[in-house]
Amino acid sequence: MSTNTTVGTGPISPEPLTRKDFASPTAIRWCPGCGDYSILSTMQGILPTLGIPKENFVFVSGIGCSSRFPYYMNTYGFHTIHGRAPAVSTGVKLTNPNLQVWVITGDGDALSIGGNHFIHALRRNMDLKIILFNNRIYGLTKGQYSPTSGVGTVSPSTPYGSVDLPLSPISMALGAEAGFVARTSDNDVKHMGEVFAAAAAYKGAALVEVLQNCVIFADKIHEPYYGRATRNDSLLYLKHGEPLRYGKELEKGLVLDKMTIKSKVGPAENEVIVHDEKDASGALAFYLSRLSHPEFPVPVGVFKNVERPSYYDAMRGQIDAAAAKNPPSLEKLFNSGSTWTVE
Amino acid sequence: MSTNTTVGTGPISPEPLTRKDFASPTAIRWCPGCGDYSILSTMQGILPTLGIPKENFVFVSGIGCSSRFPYYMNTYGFHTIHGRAPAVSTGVKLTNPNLQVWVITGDGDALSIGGNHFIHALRRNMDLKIILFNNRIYGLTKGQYSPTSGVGTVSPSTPYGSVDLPLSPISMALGAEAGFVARTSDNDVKHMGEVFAAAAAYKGAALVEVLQNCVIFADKIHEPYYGRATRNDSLLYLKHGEPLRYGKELEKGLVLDKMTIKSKVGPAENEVIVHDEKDASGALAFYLSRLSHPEFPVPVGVFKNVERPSYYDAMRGQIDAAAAKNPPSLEKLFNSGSTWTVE
Amino acid sequence: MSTDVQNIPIFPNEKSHIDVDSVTIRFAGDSGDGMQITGTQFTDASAIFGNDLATMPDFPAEIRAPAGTVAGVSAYQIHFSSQDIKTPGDDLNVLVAMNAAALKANIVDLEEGGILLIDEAGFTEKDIEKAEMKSNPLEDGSLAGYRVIKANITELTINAVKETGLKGKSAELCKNFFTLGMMYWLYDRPLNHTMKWLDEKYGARTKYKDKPEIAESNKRALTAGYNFADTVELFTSHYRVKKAALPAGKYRKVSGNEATVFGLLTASQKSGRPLFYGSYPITPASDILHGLSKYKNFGVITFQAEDEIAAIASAIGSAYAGGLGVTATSGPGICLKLEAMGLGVMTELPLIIVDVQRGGPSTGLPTKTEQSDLLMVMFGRSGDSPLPVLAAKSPSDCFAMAVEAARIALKYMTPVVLLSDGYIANGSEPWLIPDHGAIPAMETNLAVPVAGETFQAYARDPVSNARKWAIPGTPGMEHRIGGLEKARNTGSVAYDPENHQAMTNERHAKIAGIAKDIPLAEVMGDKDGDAVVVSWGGTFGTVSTAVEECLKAGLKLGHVHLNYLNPFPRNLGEILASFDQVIVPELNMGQLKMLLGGTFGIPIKGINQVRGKPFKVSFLASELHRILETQK
Amino acid sequence: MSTDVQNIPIFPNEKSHIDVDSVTIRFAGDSGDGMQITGTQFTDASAIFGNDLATMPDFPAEIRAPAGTVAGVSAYQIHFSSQDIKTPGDDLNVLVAMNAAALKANIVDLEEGGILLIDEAGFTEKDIEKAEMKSNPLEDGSLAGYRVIKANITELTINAVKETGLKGKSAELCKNFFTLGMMYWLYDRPLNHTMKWLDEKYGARTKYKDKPEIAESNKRALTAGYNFADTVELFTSHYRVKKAALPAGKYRKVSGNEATVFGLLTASQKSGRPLFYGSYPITPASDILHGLSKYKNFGVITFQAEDEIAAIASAIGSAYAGGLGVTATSGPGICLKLEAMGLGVMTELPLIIVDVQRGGPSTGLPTKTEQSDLLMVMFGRSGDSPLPVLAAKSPSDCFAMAVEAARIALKYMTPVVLLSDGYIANGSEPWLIPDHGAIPAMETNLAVPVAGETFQAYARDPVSNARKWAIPGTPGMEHRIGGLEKARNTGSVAYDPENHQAMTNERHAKIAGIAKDIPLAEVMGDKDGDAVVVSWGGTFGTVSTAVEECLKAGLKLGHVHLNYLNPFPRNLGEILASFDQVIVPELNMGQLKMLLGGTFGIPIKGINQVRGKPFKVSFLASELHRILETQK
Ligand SMILES: Cc1ncc(C[n+]2csc(CCOP(=O)(O)OP(=O)(O)O)c2C)c(N)n1
Ligand SMILES: Cc1ncc(C[n+]2csc(CCOP(=O)(O)OP(=O)(O)O)c2C)c(N)n1
Ligand code: SF4
Ligand code: SF4
Ligand SMILES: [Mg+2]
Ligand SMILES: [Mg+2]
Repeated sequence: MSTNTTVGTGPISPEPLTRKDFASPTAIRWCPGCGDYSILSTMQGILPTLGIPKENFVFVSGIGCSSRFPYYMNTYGFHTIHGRAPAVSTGVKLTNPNLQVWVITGDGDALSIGGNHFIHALRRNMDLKIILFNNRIYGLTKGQYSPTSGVGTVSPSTPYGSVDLPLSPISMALGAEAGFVARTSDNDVKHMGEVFAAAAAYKGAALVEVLQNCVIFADKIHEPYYGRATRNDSLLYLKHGEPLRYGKELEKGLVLDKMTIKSKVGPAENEVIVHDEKDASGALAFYLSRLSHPEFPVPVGVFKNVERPSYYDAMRGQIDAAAAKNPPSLEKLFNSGSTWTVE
Repeated sequence: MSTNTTVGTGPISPEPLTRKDFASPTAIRWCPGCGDYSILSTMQGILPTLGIPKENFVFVSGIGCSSRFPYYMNTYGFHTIHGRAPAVSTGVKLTNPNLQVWVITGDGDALSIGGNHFIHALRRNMDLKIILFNNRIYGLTKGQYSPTSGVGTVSPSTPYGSVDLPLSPISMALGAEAGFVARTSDNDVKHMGEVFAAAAAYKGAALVEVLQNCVIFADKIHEPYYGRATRNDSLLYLKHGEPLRYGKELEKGLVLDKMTIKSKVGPAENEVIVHDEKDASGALAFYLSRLSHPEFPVPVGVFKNVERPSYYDAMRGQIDAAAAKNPPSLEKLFNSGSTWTVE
Repeated sequence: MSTDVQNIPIFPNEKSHIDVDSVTIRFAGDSGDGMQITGTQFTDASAIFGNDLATMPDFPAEIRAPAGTVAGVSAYQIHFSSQDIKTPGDDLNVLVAMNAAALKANIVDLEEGGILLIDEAGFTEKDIEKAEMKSNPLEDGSLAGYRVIKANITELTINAVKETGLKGKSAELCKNFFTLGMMYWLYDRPLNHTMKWLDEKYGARTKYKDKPEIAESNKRALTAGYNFADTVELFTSHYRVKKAALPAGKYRKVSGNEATVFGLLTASQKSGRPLFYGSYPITPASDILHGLSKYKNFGVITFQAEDEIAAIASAIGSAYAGGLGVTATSGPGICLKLEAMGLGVMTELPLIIVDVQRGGPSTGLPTKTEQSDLLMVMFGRSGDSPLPVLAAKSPSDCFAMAVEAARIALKYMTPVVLLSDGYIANGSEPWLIPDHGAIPAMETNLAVPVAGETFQAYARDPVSNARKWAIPGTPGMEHRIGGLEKARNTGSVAYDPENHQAMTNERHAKIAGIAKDIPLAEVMGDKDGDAVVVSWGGTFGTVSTAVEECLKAGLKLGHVHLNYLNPFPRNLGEILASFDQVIVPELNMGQLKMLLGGTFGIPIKGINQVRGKPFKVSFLASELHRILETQK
Repeated sequence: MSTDVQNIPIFPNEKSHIDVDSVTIRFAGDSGDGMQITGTQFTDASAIFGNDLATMPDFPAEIRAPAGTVAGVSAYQIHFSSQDIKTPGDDLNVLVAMNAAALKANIVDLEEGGILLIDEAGFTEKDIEKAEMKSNPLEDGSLAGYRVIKANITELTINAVKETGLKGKSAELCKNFFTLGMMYWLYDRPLNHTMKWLDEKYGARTKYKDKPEIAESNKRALTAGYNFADTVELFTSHYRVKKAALPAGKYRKVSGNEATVFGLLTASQKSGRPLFYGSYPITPASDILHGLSKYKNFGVITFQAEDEIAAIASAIGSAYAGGLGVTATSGPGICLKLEAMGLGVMTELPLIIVDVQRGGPSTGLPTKTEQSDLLMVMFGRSGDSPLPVLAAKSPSDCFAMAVEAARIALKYMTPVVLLSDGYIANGSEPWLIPDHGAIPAMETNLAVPVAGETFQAYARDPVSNARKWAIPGTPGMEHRIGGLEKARNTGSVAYDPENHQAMTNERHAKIAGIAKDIPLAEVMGDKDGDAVVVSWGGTFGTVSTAVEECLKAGLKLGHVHLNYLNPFPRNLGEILASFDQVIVPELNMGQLKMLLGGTFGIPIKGINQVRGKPFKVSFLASELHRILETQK
């Protein structure tokens, strides 16, 4: 057998795919009004535009309400165990690079029990599209606080209010050397679609945090900044190479004062910091990930987008070189090292 | 029993402690020349200066050469299992806040198998002093590459060279909301002592990365930047409130160009960025953690040092308030809710 | 129990009270219909009235599965009686079905001729379709064998609460109380408890104070339901279930998870050790975390860890620092704790691991019950690493067993596993409130410095074989422990062959020795019968009830129930040897069977079921008959 | 084996060749003394010469424990023979001790009258002190019972290599080759193999090319040692161990871990499935990772994961994507893989989990061997989750068993556990190189789209009960799997009771059915003896040798060795029933005993040892005698 052991590469499907092709027969079991619905339909809308045969999409998830997602996509799907989706999908992708592997995870699944796999998948630049549904709560287990819940969150496990500082999935990912990091929200389908498309286009580990609403256990948790009413004043849409402006008439901007970022109304044009998603250090991206509402707007869009070799390509290079130099042979293998013959 | 259930608080020991008090009888089993020795002796030198009774020190470690450390300290010590030291020490500290708990870990122990506990201990601001021995290799298991090994590292598990990008323990910690983050090196005992003392003084989770040399499996790995010869030109000693200068005559400095940091020879005084370990966003600290040799100097010293309530204090507050309001009573407990009597 | 239904005449000629021993009712509706509240209210009323009872909720696996679908059905079963009962009942005497899906999912359990109360409003074409039924059961005659009582409860409710101003959806929401009222009439229960409860929950002194209509409308619905049943010719008669002759004293209702919480708090108070609870949420164990988090006034440290590994690791850390370290989870979480449990065994620290078992393997059936983690907790660690394993036999027994687990952990310096399961964890029963003063204080092995003596971390108590517990912060006892093999007495690291054998033997001897300190096994039923039935854990109620029935029916059966799985009671081998046959019914594929067979080297007959539910008494009884007949 | 030493006359009157059947030598010195190389060289020379042999290295737990201490002693034992042998030998005929600590740690194993070769340079006062000995054994007469041969090997070596320019420490480093030379003389081995090896390792075409003195000086040391032994009156005679009558063919030496690597590569080639190896380093399994990483030319994907959970999770992902997913670790790592193994059971994916067992519990004795993970891999998962368990019986058998594990995993769509242990993993023996062409291709269950048919992920093969393997990327077979209970055939999520029972039964039936497809157990020795000895895994060599000795000594014993622990060979029950007594020797506290007792309901006698070492044949033999006598 050849060493280029990629399996089951399907032909490009003849006629173009549509959203319908991705709707699975399974009855959806999220609560009415759950933010997960819009994420699902956005995904079903984007996939047909990627020019990838349907059989080459794989959705891998952990455990949680969000992780039920693969059941609702009519693609290959694997609902694994809690927190391990990035690790499982690593094996999927390394074994069959022709697949586009999407990891669906929640704030608990990715950042609590799954934190270690999350950071290592990003660090290795595994070619995975990780969509983190951040509802800042444990939905499936009925509402305990999560690593992204704010201090003081009252939940079944914290009746007196939580005391630990939340993680920012974005800061975390940047600290873990992620090459593509973005944020979007469940109530802005258009923006979500653009971000998903950008993640799909990235060669390597792409993290997308989706601000998602859990109507049952953390309803309106993101409302203060992403509510339709206030959105323009409290979200900052990141655009590469463009000034970091926000507000209804983009009248506000982020400006630099020594090493600190300030928000300023009516800044001079050249005063406003220009977004640079290509900054390899990720320092600006990290800085932006620290801005917190209400003092600052909440940045959404692509924080960082820096090319580097994906783990698979680097590994494949070694395999192919080795195979070319020394084709696989059990005969040679068994007889390697010192041997002797008994008559 | 009272609800203020802290246990085994020892009296302040009468006469002042000395280094000898902390030397354990156990024969030390590190390789001759291992960087761990100087860390051990620095620790034994610092503890007596902290004014804490010997019995209130606890050293908790995972598994690895570095994790043998507790056996060599004549204090309470717990050599736990691989990667779990931050979690074990969390229980130690929350149960007995009078203890000063030091976590001893390696780059594999803390960042590979233990990554998840590492980030959550930092995020929660558990009152732990985490000393990460970074030799950029798995020592105890005979030299496999670690999450801090550079790309291309040839090791028993990567004969063709490793392909994954290393983590920076400092960036990782900052991404995980750490409140105190510092770096020092095994060949600069004085600096190491100062940093350990600063970590000990911090109320909350303090991370110290020690650049440590493994003479057997990664000898001289840090030499290019921390070698005595070149050190002045390649290390940048961080000092709060002071300009970020380095070089033999401090002739070089870090200056800002738009949002990017440049290294400049002979910069103007006010041009040089001033270090601010109190910056709560940690943005400057993160930026500094991205500087890589040889293009930049390697910063050592305290990156970030920001006060915030420790997990224990916040939790204790809730417990004490609850107990004051409603003293513990099994009687009341059993009879809570609706009851009825059968004659 | 099905036997009682004989007492219910199918068509009595005039409305009257009819006395029955026991009744089993199941309230079933959509997750949104409040069936859990309805069931709980009926339970409390019956408890206060003085019946013995047992309950069993049945939640859907999803938070809010689509309304009207079978996946969304939530049910609550109560068995109440004038006799002493141990199970929530097999067949239902009454099924309340608020919609078509609820009917579809539950009708199988309704006894022949049983009462079926139906809200017609839940049987529209849309409901039938959502329930994936071919035809409308109210019309297709499929319900012929039951006493069907139909009413448009939703509409009746809306009318009943009109005057409070409540209308539409929010008015409809009161329909569960209307239904409850009807049931109260049918079984002759007073309304006052529920009235009081409504005031406490929604009344003037609650966060609903500016919504008085909520309490008011629910109360009206309740009364309206009661009166409706009384006036309309729906039921031909109503029933009376007399008080049960329970031991005198003060009672409350407890679920298994509540009882576990109480037990742990008690252990902390009685041992003077601070309770540290490190846990990661998981069904069906989360309620222990929720419960303990409320009792910060007891100084409990509840720590929601990042995962199960950190949860147990933190509990071990607490135990090392002098706390009563506890962690709880369910099967998948236990898998993740096994390595750290091994560390607990090696370091010989007092620790409690509670496993609220659920259906497996893997994620399996999260909301369903099973007993299939026994061998995992016994053997699921690297190396030979023995630890005590206890199992609670009923909701209230979780209290006693939690206290016992702590006693053993602290006295013998060892991790202890306490097995519960989804059935007893969520089920509830009356609990005779113990006199807290009568609960003995607990021994610990706290070390006290002896001048001039160097502390030996692994020197053992001559009787218990426990090592001493020297807590950080105690001057003069500084020492190091860890996961590498320990040298005898000193506890320093040792790799030599003799020492490893010796320490392995010591670890085994210590755990085996606990047998001297636990109750002997006792044989219930026929001590010299043809066979002995050996049960363990949460199946106690169903198995003992089944054995009693079989004895009545003339079978010669002994019954031994095990709360202690490791070590076994020291007389168990003897007992088993004294019977020709050993029969082990369990909710798994034969785990205690493996353990008994391997321990005593005897053949064993298993009765095994993994259906995510408790045994049915009738099933067990018939199996026992079958087995004993085939012997003849 | 000790029996052979009789052939060695204590003081023959003139130097001559004496023929002996078997000899056991242990080279012991400081970690820095190169004892592993010395041993390996002697082994290769003996292998090439044509002896049968078995070896056993013994590493210190630390990387570099302080030089001269007992903790720092590294040893390598070789048993070579003109007969067919299966063990590295019990008592030593020769012990080479390069320093005091090496003597202290190993002298217990030297037979009475055995040869003790000593480097006097390693017995300075400082060495005696570092070894924590009270007096100098060379002077205190404690070595009276042995044939002590002293020489200042270090000094001799320094002189021998002087001319190469090498001096001081680096000259000293050649002393192991000087010693090897002496041993070559004593056992009449040619030097040429080692000469060649030195050239290959340090010669002109290596990275040492500009350090010719290295190769040169080691060669000189080797020759010097040989000549020294020949000329000086050190040894009174030398010995000859004739070629063994091994089956004809081409041989090589393999260790268990090497053989596992070869087996996995073979399985990948024979199944046409890419080999994915996800692993996290751990002693003594790491060498499998190191080995496979070298064979990227076979398209092997080796992935050093962040932890054991990610390691197995990635292997499961690979299996899902059509790879041959493999992971390996030791006990502590298995603990962490158990949850994911459960996922593998539920999703029925082909997967191999190798457990190279070491001493436990917890971190235990990382570099020592044990068989104490059997029950963990059998039962250490939540719920009832059966999977096949195989165990290799010797270093070379790891090849056959790795291939077999893959065959079963792929044919039956199931995770398979392969048990190895530190002893066979690091030990080595001659391996008759198989004809790779003769190894059959492997069946897989790859699904092919059938037009118009909707794919049923859990439809089963009527014979094997395996489900189909539909690999992502295959058009028309898109489907979802996961850890929740699966519906029969369709594989969608299902919570209903009947389905859970049915699927649990199907999972059990599938694994149990594999019994039809594995070899029957065979009884070696006395088929109608008084007792049968049942062994498993790495103890095969010692147990069968012991049984053979007992048979010679007149005991009536049968012997069954198990490579398959789950399912058991289908005739096993029958065989056990045909003997009055079943004796199970194992390196744990009674795990197979538990499994056999629980499975067959019969009493079993255990011979148990946990000393971090293999059994001694002599110990087993005497135990067997004791047990059979007490029977009479
Ligand atoms: C090993 C294990 N531990 C715990 C659980 C229980 N559990 C399932 S999902 C979940 C958290 C889900 O939260 P999140 O990831 O935020 O997903 P969401 O439901 O909010 O979408 C937990 C604790 C589990 N299934 N497995
Ligand atoms: C569960 C588990 N997995 C793996 C190991 C093997 N192991 C011990 S230490 C170690 C890595 C040590 O590297 P590091 O943390 O960098 O410490 P160092 O030895 O370099 O100081 C590994 C993989 C183990 N002991 N336990
Ligand atoms: S519980 Fe929250 S997250 Fe889960 S389905 Fe319901 S709304 Fe969505
Ligand atoms: S292997 Fe490296 S890290 Fe370990 S003790 Fe030796 S030198 Fe130190
Ligand atoms: Mg969530
Ligand atoms: Mg390291």
